[in-house]
Amino acid sequence: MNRDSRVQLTVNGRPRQAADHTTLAELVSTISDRPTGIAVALNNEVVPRGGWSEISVQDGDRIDVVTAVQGG
Amino acid sequence: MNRDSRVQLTVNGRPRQAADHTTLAELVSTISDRPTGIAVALNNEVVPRGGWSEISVQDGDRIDVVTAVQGG
Amino acid sequence: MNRDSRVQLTVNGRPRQAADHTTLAELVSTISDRPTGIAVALNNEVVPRGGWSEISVQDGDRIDVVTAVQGG
Amino acid sequence: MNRDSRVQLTVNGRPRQAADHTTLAELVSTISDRPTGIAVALNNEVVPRGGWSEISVQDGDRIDVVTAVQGG
Amino acid sequence: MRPEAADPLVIGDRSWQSRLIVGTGGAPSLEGLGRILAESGTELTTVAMRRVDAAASGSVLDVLRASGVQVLPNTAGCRTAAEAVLTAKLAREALQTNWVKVEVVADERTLLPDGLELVQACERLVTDGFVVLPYTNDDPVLARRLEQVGCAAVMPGGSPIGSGLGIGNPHNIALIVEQAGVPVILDAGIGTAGDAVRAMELGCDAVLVASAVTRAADPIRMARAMKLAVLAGRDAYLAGRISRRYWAEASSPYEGMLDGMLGQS
Amino acid sequence: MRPEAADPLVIGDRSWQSRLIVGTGGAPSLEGLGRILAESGTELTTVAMRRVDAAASGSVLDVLRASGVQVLPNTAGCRTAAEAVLTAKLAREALQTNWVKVEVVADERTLLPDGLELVQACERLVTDGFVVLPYTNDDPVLARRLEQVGCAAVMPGGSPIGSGLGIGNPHNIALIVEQAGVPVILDAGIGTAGDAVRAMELGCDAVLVASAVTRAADPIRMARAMKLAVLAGRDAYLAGRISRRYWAEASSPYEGMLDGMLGQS
Amino acid sequence: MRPEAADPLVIGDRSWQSRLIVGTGGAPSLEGLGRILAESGTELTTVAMRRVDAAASGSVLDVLRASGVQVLPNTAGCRTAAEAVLTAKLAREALQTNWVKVEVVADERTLLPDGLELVQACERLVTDGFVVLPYTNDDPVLARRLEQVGCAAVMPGGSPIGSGLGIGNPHNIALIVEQAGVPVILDAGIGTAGDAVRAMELGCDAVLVASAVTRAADPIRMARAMKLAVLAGRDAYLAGRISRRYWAEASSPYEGMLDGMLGQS
Amino acid sequence: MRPEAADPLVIGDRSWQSRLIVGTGGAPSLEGLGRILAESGTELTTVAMRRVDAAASGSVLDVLRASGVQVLPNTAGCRTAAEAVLTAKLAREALQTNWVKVEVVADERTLLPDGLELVQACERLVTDGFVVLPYTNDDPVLARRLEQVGCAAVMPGGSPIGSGLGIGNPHNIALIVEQAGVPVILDAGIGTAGDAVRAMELGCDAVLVASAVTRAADPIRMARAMKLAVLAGRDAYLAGRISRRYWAEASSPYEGMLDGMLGQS
Repeated sequence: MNRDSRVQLTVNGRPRQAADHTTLAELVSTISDRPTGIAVALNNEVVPRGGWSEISVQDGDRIDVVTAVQGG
Repeated sequence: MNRDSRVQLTVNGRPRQAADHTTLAELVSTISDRPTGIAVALNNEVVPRGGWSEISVQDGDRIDVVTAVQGG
Repeated sequence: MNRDSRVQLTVNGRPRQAADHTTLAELVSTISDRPTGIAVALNNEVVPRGGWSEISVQDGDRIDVVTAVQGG
Repeated sequence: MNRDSRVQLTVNGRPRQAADHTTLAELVSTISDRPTGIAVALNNEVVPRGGWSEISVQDGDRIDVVTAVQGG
Repeated sequence: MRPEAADPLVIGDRSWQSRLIVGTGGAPSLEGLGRILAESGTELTTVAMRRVDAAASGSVLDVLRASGVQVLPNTAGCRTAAEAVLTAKLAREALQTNWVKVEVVADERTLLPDGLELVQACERLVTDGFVVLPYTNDDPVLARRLEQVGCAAVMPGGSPIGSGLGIGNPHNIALIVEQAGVPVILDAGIGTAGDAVRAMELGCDAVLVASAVTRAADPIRMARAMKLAVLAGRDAYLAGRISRRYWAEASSPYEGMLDGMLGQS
Repeated sequence: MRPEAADPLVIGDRSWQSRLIVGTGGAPSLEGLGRILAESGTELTTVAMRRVDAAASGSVLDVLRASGVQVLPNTAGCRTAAEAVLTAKLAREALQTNWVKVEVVADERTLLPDGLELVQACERLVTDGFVVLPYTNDDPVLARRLEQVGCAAVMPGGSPIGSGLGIGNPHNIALIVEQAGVPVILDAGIGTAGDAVRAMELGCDAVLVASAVTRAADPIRMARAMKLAVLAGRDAYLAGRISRRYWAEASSPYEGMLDGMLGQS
Repeated sequence: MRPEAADPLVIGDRSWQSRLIVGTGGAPSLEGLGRILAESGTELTTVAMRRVDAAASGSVLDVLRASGVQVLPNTAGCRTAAEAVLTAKLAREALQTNWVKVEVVADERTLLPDGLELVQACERLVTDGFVVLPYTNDDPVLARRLEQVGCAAVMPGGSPIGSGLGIGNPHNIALIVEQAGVPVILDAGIGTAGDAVRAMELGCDAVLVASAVTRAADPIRMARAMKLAVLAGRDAYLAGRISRRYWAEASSPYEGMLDGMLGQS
Repeated sequence: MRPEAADPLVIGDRSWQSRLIVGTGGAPSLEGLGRILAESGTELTTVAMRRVDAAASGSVLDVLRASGVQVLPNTAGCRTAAEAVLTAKLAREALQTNWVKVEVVADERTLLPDGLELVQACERLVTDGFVVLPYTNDDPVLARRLEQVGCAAVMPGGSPIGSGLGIGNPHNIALIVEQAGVPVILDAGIGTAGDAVRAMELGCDAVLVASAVTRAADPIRMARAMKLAVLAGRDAYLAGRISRRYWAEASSPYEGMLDGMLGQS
């Protein structure tokens, strides 16, 4: 039963579990606390920052949290 | 009446008239007498030499008779 | 007699006559009035400015008066 | 006395003793038996092959015996 | 009387005084990067997009903000049009800019652009409202195609990224410049200041350097060298060089020579 | 923090901040020459010695005095050691300087130096107390010989005077630089700013330009281009360029790539 | 002991002793063409396809038949994939060969290939059973793509057709050779024998020349020059050249020198 | 109809069919040398003069005699005119030839000729009845001086001996060829066949190679490559290459194109 309440995700390429009903905003906050400079792709679609708190992750979701680094 | 028996063609890019029922073979013979080295496109489709005598030109047809020249 | 009192010179590559006893200083003054920037060769030897008034030209002398020009 | 009958030479850059009255021809024969392709310098002057048997080495002489090698 | 002031680099609706774009890759440290950017005088710099590394301390974005340099995200590392498009969209969201330098490379050994994928990526990004600056090869035909699909500039490579081989085919770069209706930015392969001057003398509008500066023995000094090189090359291009001659041409006059003075006199 | 200040060009007992020497030949007018010199930032400039032309209005010497630029007389046009020695002595008397750029050329078509006459002229002038800067070819052996006879610098030509062909044999210039115990000044053949950068990147201590500037379509702008080019080249030389690689080397990291996101996910 | 005999050029299921392909374009006359072909030793030559000109006397095909040289039709002049495909099919019908050199050029000034159209044309022709040899640019990525769609060889241009500029970017040609699983034929831009040698030394499998021979002052002699050049370049490539050294390396021994003989003795 | 037959290399009162001179230095063995000479087709080859080494087995002279190749002694290793003169005289005595290739080098790192010593040596040897072929640098003025003192040919180096750097300054070689009244033989620096072709295309009358052949991975094959290269370069020079064009020039005709067939029809 406890088990049912968790979802299996792929976050930045690595497997990760999260509580059911976790929002994207909650998930991102565990990865970065930068207020800007971050973008999120949910299953290869960009989710604007404004939508992070309205979307809950689902089992099997693939989430990528990216930022700018030196390059090019 | 005579006029009805003639068709209007474009042969090697130039307008030309021909008698109705003229075959490709007949038309080609007026342009080149080479037994080989010639190919014909009828409305942008290649017609093998074996088919020249079986196909009659029709009004509006575009015929190109090509060969190899120095080049490249 | 008049003739004896004149000398034949080559000044800057051109033939020229001058009165006997003419000094280098007098000769140079007919070519340039620059107080500096000029040098004189008398028969391919440099004569310092200080010596110009002490040397008189002699028949057959070759005098070159040179200065700096754009170049190089 | 035996000592007087020997001369001190420099042959091809190395010190060497030889009997007095040794000819160039005798000396060369100890170095090379090639009938051609050899030249000799005695104190930096070339001695033609024809003269080898007529010249005796003297104390202090410098003899170089050279030939062609791969090069250039 | 300050000609630079009258000669800005204009891409799309923006303009800059500096014609040097500095890539941030390869800088020894974030602090070093700040000094490089300052010394280079650049006003525009590229960054790559990568997954957040929780262990990273500091951010290149903080350096850029402090430097007052504008950021141009790239799609470095992408191998397909789809990857490049997604990366561009992530960059737009993260950095709040619709400008993107599009890179779609074909393999890791050469990092040369894949022309077919590149054109597709650019077409889609232009349609989606991006200001697109593609990293391309030195093929004039591909450069023209990229302009035709709406790119705001073209960025031909002089030689493979990071190779330092300079401009492998100046003739092709000249052909690209001649036909281009958008700015041409020489990208990739610059090894030293002379290469940057060469690019500008060929008529390029700007030069992008990264490794040539950040991996030089003295990056700060090389940053300044590149700043000066781009200015020198631009000036030389506009000044109109003398033509090449097979024989010599004296710069000193023949008149008034002392010939005849010596020997033959 | 202003590295130039710590990096003067030193020849004999003099030093300069600028590493650009501008020849005055070919300038469209004396007024134009003054502006060229000012824009170039040069501190040393060459003049030729010629018979006084009574018809000439104004003098290059007035321009140089007004510009505050030092004068370096040359022996342009001389074909023998004797002519060069006399010309140098006349220059010393006229300009009150014992510095001289020695030119002894072999023919008018190439204006290439005659090495044998040149060495003789330099030997005699050094003995006579001159500070001698010979215009030589790019032969490292001749350059060394000139240094051995006491020249204060060597001035190898990149290509024939006025040809604009740049540096024909960079390897030779590098060999000269490597062995030289006196400053090496690239003289002759410079066509555009890129050539000047190249010379400095090869390790030359200075560059002399004349026609490349004075005969450019816009001499003032080219003067500035050369000023910047010499600075850029010097900085690049001191900064230590990256080495050349056959293959590419990414400047963006591979870690954190979105690979696996698309298609294969 | 005759190495050529063991070193044929193999494309698809055919092989040749000669690695020189001669284009027939530009020959002064059909008779001259025959002599050029003979002197060049070529076994394969290109022709273009054009509408029959009733006024033409003689046919290039007669010359080729008499010469015993195989014919390779091209699609010269085509600007789109569709045109190239039709032209190839006409050639197949007229010449009874399924071999075709595919050219799809982007504009008349550069005659550079249009990569996107070229790939489409080649894909369709390969599917239709042709043995396809594409004229491409020197982009290694495009060359690889052409190989992937089934081309039997790749024919990168050294520089624009007829320009005589040689191999503009040897590095790119080397990259193409290194990766290629099909023969690489250097096509376009060859100006003289040295360019052909260079191509072969870079590892190309063959060279195609047309204007360089047919428009030379003495085409017959240049045909022979090219024949020899391709042989020389192939041999040099296989022989393995010495490496480049910054310093000299004596070929004569130091041992046994007469040093010490003079002066210092 | 065999043009070579009508185009001999003539130096002094001798002539040869082959324009390739092969130095014997660096050959792996005497037997290998014989095969190299045979494959190269050379008719003239250089040897150095050294003190007899009693331990040496066999002599290069035996190989040359067996090969029927003429011998040209050199003065390799000499550093002064006096050494070169003595070496030449020893060679004359040993080899019964008054031909000599004069080398007077300035240092061991570059092996570049010392122009001043070289001229002295050549003057003395010419006076002494030698047929003198000097190894010189690429200075046209020095080459002319050597001709003036009576040399039978001039042998400018392309780059340092054994460096394999090819022809560092083609412009200088072209200037030497243009003015020369004696044969010009490109000596030193050849690295591969392409360099030999280049030399001949510049108008040189012959090429000397040593290390490029003897130290190649496969010397026999490289010997043949050089033989072919010299023939190719000579032919190309005489054939008159096409001029270089910025734009393309079609080799296929525009008349009779199928344009209008597709799409727009």
